[in-house]
Amino acid sequence: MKIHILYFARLRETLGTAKETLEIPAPATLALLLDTLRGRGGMWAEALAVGRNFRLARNQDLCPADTVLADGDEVAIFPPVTGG
Amino acid sequence: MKIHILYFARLRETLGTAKETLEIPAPATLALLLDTLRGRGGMWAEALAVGRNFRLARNQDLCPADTVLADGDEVAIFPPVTGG
Amino acid sequence: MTIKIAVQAAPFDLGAEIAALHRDTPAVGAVASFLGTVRNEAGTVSEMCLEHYPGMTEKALAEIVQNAQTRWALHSVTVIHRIGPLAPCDPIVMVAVASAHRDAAFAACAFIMDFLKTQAPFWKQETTADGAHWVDAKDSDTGACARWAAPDL
Amino acid sequence: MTIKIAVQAAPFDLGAEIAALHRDTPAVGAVASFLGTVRNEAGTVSEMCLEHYPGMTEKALAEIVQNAQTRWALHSVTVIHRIGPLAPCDPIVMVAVASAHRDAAFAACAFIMDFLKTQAPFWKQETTADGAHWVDAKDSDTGACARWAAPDL
Repeated sequence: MKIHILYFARLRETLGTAKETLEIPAPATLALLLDTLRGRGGMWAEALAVGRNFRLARNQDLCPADTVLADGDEVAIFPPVTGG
Repeated sequence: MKIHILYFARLRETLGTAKETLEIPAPATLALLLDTLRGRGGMWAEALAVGRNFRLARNQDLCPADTVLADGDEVAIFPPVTGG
Repeated sequence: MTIKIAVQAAPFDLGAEIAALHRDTPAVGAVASFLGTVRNEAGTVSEMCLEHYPGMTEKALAEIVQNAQTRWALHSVTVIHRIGPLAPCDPIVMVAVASAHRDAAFAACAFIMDFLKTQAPFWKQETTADGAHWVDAKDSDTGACARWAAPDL
Repeated sequence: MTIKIAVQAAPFDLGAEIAALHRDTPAVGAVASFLGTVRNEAGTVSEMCLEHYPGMTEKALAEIVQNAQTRWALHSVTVIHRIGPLAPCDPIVMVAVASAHRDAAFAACAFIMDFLKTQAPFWKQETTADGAHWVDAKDSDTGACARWAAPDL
């Protein structure tokens, strides 16, 4: 299935990517998607390492890593927010 | 000693007086001044009866009835405030 | 700290007052403000008249603001209370508090309003079809002050 | 309830936004508001740039306002958050809440700010003489949300 991924702020800069579309086998959770990204090594493994402080959203809602993904989902990965 | 007394809002209307200057013997507390006013009877005795809900200020500071007065003091008697 | 306190019949410009608290003031990151207006839910009030105790009002407001200042790190505070005849929806009072951070600004603004409601000598008289009547004080306002008495806030 | 939510580069007029919440609205007696500005206490910040997640920002803000609405009797709420490059002292965000009484207005305004700070996808980047750097999230902001979790408020 196709997952659209967005990166924001410091994470976007660290990874050098603002967005991409990834084809991953269904079924899959956000945790599995993160594993796939970490598999790229380098900054990907480091910035997305387990225990690093980042947030996840699925279809524009904050959600935990065990959230199940569906084809066409928009996933966003970003640092803790600092607006206001 | 001379005490300047001010009345506000509903109390001013009830008593039909906005201000007056009273000569009372020193020493005196606010409570004693109130007794003097109650001694006039009628609305004075009723509106200023012990237990009625009114506030006292001496020289523009809220204060309790046992406050000691000095010559030339400004005393104000008024209902609970309702601004804001 | 800069303090502005005014008791006036004229309207105030809340936006301009708030702007004055943060414009060219890089130490300020937060301005909390309150606007109180003449409520008329039942549609029965034709006029609201504010009586006050000249001299004591300004003094009471200044003391309330000074008490807020001892509790929180505030940069500036503006309190304006109107007097005289007002119409439904008219602004009655504004309190604006500027601070580095929002928690101090919010708390001080609520604190000032709570004490203004119970300690500043203003009295409201409403006019309806039945005539003019004095508004009664609310027990909830006295209760609102009690929460600030807790030693650790 | 009337809700206005905007995410925009342009400045906003806080006074006009607050006036819109109470003008010709006799059910409103209280408007609590908050203004967040670009702080620069040390004088080192030359610019502040706000990045956001288009689409999710509006959605997150709408959810926060709806959650406030379930807790308090609110008449109207306006939330405006700016994005893009800002200068020190510039307004970043405003929240204004109109209600019949001040306790609901104050509480809802603080509630919305607390959740905006931790759940709405905005990120600040400061520029100083050293270059641009992302502002770190504050633990105190996460803590501020926790107080709203208490069952009896």
